[in-house]
Amino acid sequence: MVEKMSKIEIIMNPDKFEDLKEAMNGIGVTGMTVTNALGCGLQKGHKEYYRGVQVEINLKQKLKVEIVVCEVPVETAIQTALKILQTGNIGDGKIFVYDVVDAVRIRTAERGPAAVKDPK
Amino acid sequence: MVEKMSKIEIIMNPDKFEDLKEAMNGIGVTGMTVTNALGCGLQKGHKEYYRGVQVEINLKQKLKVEIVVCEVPVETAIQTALKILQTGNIGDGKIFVYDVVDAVRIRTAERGPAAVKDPK
Amino acid sequence: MVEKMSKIEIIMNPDKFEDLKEAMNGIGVTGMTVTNALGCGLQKGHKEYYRGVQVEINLKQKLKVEIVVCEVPVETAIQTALKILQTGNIGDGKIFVYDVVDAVRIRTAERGPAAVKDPK
Amino acid sequence: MDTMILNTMWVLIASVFVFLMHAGFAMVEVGFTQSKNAVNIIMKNFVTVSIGVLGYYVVGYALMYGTDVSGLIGSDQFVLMGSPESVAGISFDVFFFFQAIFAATCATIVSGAMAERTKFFSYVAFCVVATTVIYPLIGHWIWGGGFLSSVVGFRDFAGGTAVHAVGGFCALIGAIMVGPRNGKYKNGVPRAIPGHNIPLGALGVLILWFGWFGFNPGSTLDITSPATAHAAVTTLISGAAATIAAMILSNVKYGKPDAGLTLNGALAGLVGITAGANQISFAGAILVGAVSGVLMLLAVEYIDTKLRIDDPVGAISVHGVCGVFGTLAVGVLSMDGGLLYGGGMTLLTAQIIGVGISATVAMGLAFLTFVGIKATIGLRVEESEELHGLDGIEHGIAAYMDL
Amino acid sequence: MDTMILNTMWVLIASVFVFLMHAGFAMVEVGFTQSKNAVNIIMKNFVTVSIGVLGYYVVGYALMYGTDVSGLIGSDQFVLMGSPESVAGISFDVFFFFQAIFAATCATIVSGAMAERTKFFSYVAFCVVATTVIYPLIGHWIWGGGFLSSVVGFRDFAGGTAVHAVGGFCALIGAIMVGPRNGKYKNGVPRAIPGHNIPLGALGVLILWFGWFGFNPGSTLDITSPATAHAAVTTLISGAAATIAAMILSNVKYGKPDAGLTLNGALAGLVGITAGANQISFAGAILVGAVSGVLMLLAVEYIDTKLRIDDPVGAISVHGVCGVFGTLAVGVLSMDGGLLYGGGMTLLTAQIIGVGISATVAMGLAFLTFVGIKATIGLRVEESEELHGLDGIEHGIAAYMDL
Amino acid sequence: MDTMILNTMWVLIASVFVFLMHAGFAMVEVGFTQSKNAVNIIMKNFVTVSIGVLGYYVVGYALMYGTDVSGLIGSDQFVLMGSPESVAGISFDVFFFFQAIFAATCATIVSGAMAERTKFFSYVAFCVVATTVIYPLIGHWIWGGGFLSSVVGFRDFAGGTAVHAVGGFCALIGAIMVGPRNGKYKNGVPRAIPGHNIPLGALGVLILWFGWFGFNPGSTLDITSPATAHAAVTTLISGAAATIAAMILSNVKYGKPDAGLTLNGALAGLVGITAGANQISFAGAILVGAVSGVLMLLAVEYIDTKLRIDDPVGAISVHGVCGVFGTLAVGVLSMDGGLLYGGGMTLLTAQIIGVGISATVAMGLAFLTFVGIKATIGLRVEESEELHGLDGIEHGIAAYMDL
Ligand SMILES: Nc1ncnc2c1ncn2[C@@H]1O[C@H](COP(=O)(O)OP(=O)(O)O)[C@@H](O)[C@H]1O
Ligand SMILES: Nc1ncnc2c1ncn2[C@@H]1O[C@H](COP(=O)(O)OP(=O)(O)O)[C@@H](O)[C@H]1O
Ligand SMILES: Nc1ncnc2c1ncn2[C@@H]1O[C@H](COP(=O)(O)OP(=O)(O)O)[C@@H](O)[C@H]1O
Repeated sequence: MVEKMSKIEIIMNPDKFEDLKEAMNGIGVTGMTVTNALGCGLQKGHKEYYRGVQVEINLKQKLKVEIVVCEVPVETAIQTALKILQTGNIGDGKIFVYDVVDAVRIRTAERGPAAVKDPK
Repeated sequence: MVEKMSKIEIIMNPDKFEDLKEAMNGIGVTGMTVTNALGCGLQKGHKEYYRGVQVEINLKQKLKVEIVVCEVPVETAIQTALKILQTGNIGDGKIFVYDVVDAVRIRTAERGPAAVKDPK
Repeated sequence: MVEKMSKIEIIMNPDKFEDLKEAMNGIGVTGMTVTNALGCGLQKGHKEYYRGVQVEINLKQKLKVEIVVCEVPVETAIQTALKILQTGNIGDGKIFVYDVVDAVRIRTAERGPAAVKDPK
Repeated sequence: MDTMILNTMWVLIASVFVFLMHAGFAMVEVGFTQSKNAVNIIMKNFVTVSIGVLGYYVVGYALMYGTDVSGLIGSDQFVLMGSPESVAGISFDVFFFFQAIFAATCATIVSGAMAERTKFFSYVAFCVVATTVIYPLIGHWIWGGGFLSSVVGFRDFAGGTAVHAVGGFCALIGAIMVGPRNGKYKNGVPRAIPGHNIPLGALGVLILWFGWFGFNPGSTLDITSPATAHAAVTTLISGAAATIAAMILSNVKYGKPDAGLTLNGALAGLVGITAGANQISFAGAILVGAVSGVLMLLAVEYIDTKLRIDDPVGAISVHGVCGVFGTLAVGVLSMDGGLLYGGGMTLLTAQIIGVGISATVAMGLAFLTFVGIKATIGLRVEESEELHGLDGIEHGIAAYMDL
Repeated sequence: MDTMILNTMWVLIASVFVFLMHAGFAMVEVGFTQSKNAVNIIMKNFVTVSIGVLGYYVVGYALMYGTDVSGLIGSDQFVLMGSPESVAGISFDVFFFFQAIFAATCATIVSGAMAERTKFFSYVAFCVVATTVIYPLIGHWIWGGGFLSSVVGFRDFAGGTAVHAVGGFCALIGAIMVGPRNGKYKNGVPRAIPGHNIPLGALGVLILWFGWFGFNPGSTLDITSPATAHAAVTTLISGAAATIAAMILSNVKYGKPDAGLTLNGALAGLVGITAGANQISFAGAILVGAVSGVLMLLAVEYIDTKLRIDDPVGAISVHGVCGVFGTLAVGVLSMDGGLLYGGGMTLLTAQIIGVGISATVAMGLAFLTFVGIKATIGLRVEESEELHGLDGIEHGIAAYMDL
Repeated sequence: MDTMILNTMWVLIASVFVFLMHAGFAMVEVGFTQSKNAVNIIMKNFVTVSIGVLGYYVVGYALMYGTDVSGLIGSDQFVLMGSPESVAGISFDVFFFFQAIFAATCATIVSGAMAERTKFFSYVAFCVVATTVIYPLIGHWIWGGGFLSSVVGFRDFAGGTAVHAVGGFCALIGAIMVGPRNGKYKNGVPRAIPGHNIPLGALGVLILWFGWFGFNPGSTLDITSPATAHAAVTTLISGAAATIAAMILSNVKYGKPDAGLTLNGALAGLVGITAGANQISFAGAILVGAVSGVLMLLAVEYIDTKLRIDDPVGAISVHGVCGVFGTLAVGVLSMDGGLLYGGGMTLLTAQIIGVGISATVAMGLAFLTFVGIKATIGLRVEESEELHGLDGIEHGIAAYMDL
């Protein structure tokens, strides 16, 4: 396990997802896992009403996109995501990076970076 | 990146979420990301029937709340969550803590702890 | 915190979940958290039509199963998952392993490995 | 004879329309509550239809339409024994069909207000009482030849009081006695517990509106009467006016057109016109609708924040408040004897007395019933059950599964 | 003439009610299966309606209602050519309308039992055969002047056998031949594969119930007959009794009122009363309903755990078992010639023979059809397709998307 | 007199069927768009019904059916003042009821094509104009005694032009003026933005089909006419043929039976037959249906990829294109004067003129209206609002919540 693996977690607005996916494919990302999430961040303080009752902080629909990378440098991925997602408005989202200790491609039982690389 | 960042992942019952959110805001948490999840833990062994067929372990609806913190000490956040969520019953949930290697605020491209802190 | 804790994240096809759950219970896993996710991996390039418009990469429904272990060796869990999930087809999924810094059982406020072990 | 067949056919068809209202109620209640209780609500609705119909068959019909005893109660035709061939100019079977489907509606109203925290079998018990005693008794006074119609001169065309106000006031008692949902009030301040499926709720409202075209026009039991067509139009435009009124008011008060209140607005207008759909003019119907929409919205807020009674779907405001208002409006706006049409105070007074007695008795009987239930099988689920949702624990199944 | 117009109108309206049953079937089948196959099920339902109607127009009607040949089959009016102006006292067009909508129902029943693993075009092929041959042939024997009614004296008022038992037994053969869903049985022990949307399933059941008020009362084709109103009431109370029976029994057996079985209960009661809705008394209807609810529940368990036939929505139990039971019940409970009404064994014997022949022939024809399909285009999807859901691979789209 | 009651009853019931179409439209539009805009769409549908009915009551009816002025416009009976007791052989109230429910349909069509990016109150403003001016004006020319029917000899049985083509062409203008949704086109290449709930969309289509049995057969206003039953059958089989045609063509073109296009196919067939449901033969109806299904599919593709107009639910193709086609088909296939039936070019010419004028005027008026709206309150939401969904920002609530 010489090559370090990292997980890049992008919390983003759902609408830009198609663009992000394309861009990520463009830089050689081989896969990603996407989850629906609700986020609250600096958009807080926003007051809403539901049937006349104040609802204070509204959770916004977000996508959580998880990408485990090794070959693709983390920095490339972050810059690519920034290019697509940055609009300058509150709610643009966040990126978090984590270490990945090990990876397995279930189909072949390959381990470590090999599990994440494109086998072709 | 002198200040260490951590992710606190809280698996909890959906109903206490409003309280948790408030409490977390109270201690200065600036954001969180929430996902619907299904959990099975020690509640296992519970037998159910669906149209007359036994269904063994039932997955319970849970929320997964992820909070990345740096300024707010992890311990404060854990204690706050415990105060709100502990009822003493099975199914109260779990908290897991992970290291975060890097963070990016997409709106401003700020990195590291600055990305997580309140810019105001 | 002498015993190291790890999170095993399995991205898998929804249909095998019952089998996986059983197998994991068999090796002493005490809990797991499951989320619906959409994945794209090497299944990319698949072309679809929606109302006559090409839709390029299709996201496939996946389950994300997260299991935090300490007693159960990570390797045992991985091998168990492989045994159940490997079919040799593209889309079988991936397993990622992460370090866990701390864990809390909310019900009892137990910390670290004790929070993950079966209290019985 | 021909007219009888015609009317029988009309009421049969109208009844079928009304039947679909149970799908409407189910969808509204499911949509405006949390997903973890959706199966429970569905089950309550199925039980309501089934028990309502059977209870009404065995006992309810007899108490409501059996031979009158001192203007108070019907006394024969239990299990429909000895029933005539025809009633009110239509076949008896169809008359019973229409009435039986109506009966279940009253209890359904209560299920919405007590949703998400009431024990399943406790609701079942209430449902039995409601469809065998409460509704038939008051129904007898209003429609079965009892004292409210024969002595007081009270008028309730299609059930603004008999069904909606009675249901709404039972709901009030039920919601008070079962208490608010966990987490609904914090230091006396209400919190929103949003419904989980607005599109399904909206479908429910439109289905209810559809069914109301059987409920109101069908209540003439007479397709040859111009009142039937008149009732269809008033039902249409009162609902429309209330929808718009609630939408505008919610926009003014809360800055945005609120979906929940707009949808409730439609129902408010439909309830509001029910008591007088046959005798209020078109312009009057628009007025009744608009006021109903406004009243409902204010009532929802008042009940929620001032009275601190937790009514997840707004049943008390929609059915109770607008049912009463609509009944009183007959006294003012009836083209036949209303205050504004030169009828003086006679009709209005009768309406006040009638709705007052009905609501009071409904509340009293509901109170006794719930006290009895509380003392025996209990009314409310365990806190942990409420927290985790009633579906898993009361029915062992989640409404939405993907595993 | 006037009566003809009246009856034409009634049957037209009843047909429209019946049409909505297709929405009911679609929602029930979607609700009680997994989300990954929801689009596939929707498509099957649309195809069923469309092919059903067209196939019946071109061939089916002729075989069913064309001039009888030796009590076995109709022989003219293909593509409705040479059809009369009126049939059975109503306009021919409306008669065809009613019958065509009925025809599609039979095939729909099969789609539920074979859901989640059958190839789309294989089902389409079966659907063509079902609506052009199987249903019209047996339908001819029962309703088209064929030997079952004219010689045997078999009675099936609204299709307890002609539609439901035939559909249910075709479903039995289909479910056996396509085999259980992957993962349904493990070492012979069944696993639950829960439906993904109970509220939608419940909506479907209530819509079906609504439509049944066209299906049963409409089958008199005669609004002037008291049997029409009678059938409406028996349909109502049989469904109610079955709902309660299934709920109580599920509570006793499994400790909780099971939602899936309670909902199926309602359908069981409706199927049960279909064959005799016009001639079974109200008390009899309650009995038929209650027994149907119980039978259905036991059948679901027996088929699932003992016979190990995988029927995701319970179609075999609901339509097959209760269809047969209801048909036999006519022999016992018919107020006109039933065993309990002093009619002796004549009618019961006719019912046994009729339902026996119908079910046997339905199974035989379904078997031949499926054998043919299996040998040509195949019956079952690939394992990986089943695993990933039919929606993506057969239709290229997921039912629920949020991206 | 008897016939009048009969017809009044029939039209009343047909109107109620048509009313449920609003639930159908709501579900179709919700199902075929994204979940983040579902509340907005629901609200638009409620507003359309309500405003449609009220606007038609106050102004629309008068312009459409008031005393004709030079074949151009109606001129009295505003707020229904001075309206007669009966019209067209049925009670006036029921006539109005039927017409008012129709009126709202026209605007609803537009809401689908402009979904997911139009300001709520801008749509409300358009809806007011559509139901008080555009629809009544053109409706007057076609049905209210105006020049298209009286001078040109144009025929539109149930609204293939008056409702569907007019709605569809308003939708065309609206969709062009509001522009495509963000992300719909990238370098001129369209992207799929899939709907979020196919089962709900399918339910909507089946409910619409149900309602269409009021829309078309009800349009005779005469149950004693054989055309009523005829229209029911043509509506059934045209829808069926179009469903199958669209399914097969989508399978041929895209390799899989496409759910969205198959469902749209059903609607295309229903729209296609609307103009001539009473006078096109059964075989003709199948032809009209099949061609409608094909045309719709080609139009969806052409509008989406060539014209680059973004129509999320396919309203322009379904209602506009098939509305026009169906209207022209009357000129060819009408059994009473159509080209193929020896009527020569007279009727076809009238149809071409009528549909041409109607579509042109509809587009012109829609254009003026949208220009006015754009200049005042604006037409389109902010980009960020569109991105986050209209629900949160325009209504402060999400359609689906589980927190
Ligand atoms: N500290 C945090 N931990 C976890 N998720 C966060 C955190 N802060 C923000 N998020 C996620 O990122 C999303 C965008 O955050 P937001 O504060 O609105 O953006 P910005 O930082 O640009 O103002 C939030 O909706 C939430 O899902
Ligand atoms: N080892 C684990 N890994 C991941 N998630 C877990 C684990 N153990 C428990 N969980 C999550 O925590 C939830 C609560 O766990 P549970 O065992 O019921 O609580 P307790 O530990 O208080 O008995 C579970 O439903 C599951 O989602
Ligand atoms: N680099 C990655 N980061 C995150 N998730 C991934 C990654 N690669 C694959 N996945 C997830 O794993 C699933 C299966 O991947 P896939 O490439 O189809 O399998 P295989 O590697 O066997 O070909 C994907 O649908 C996706 O959810």
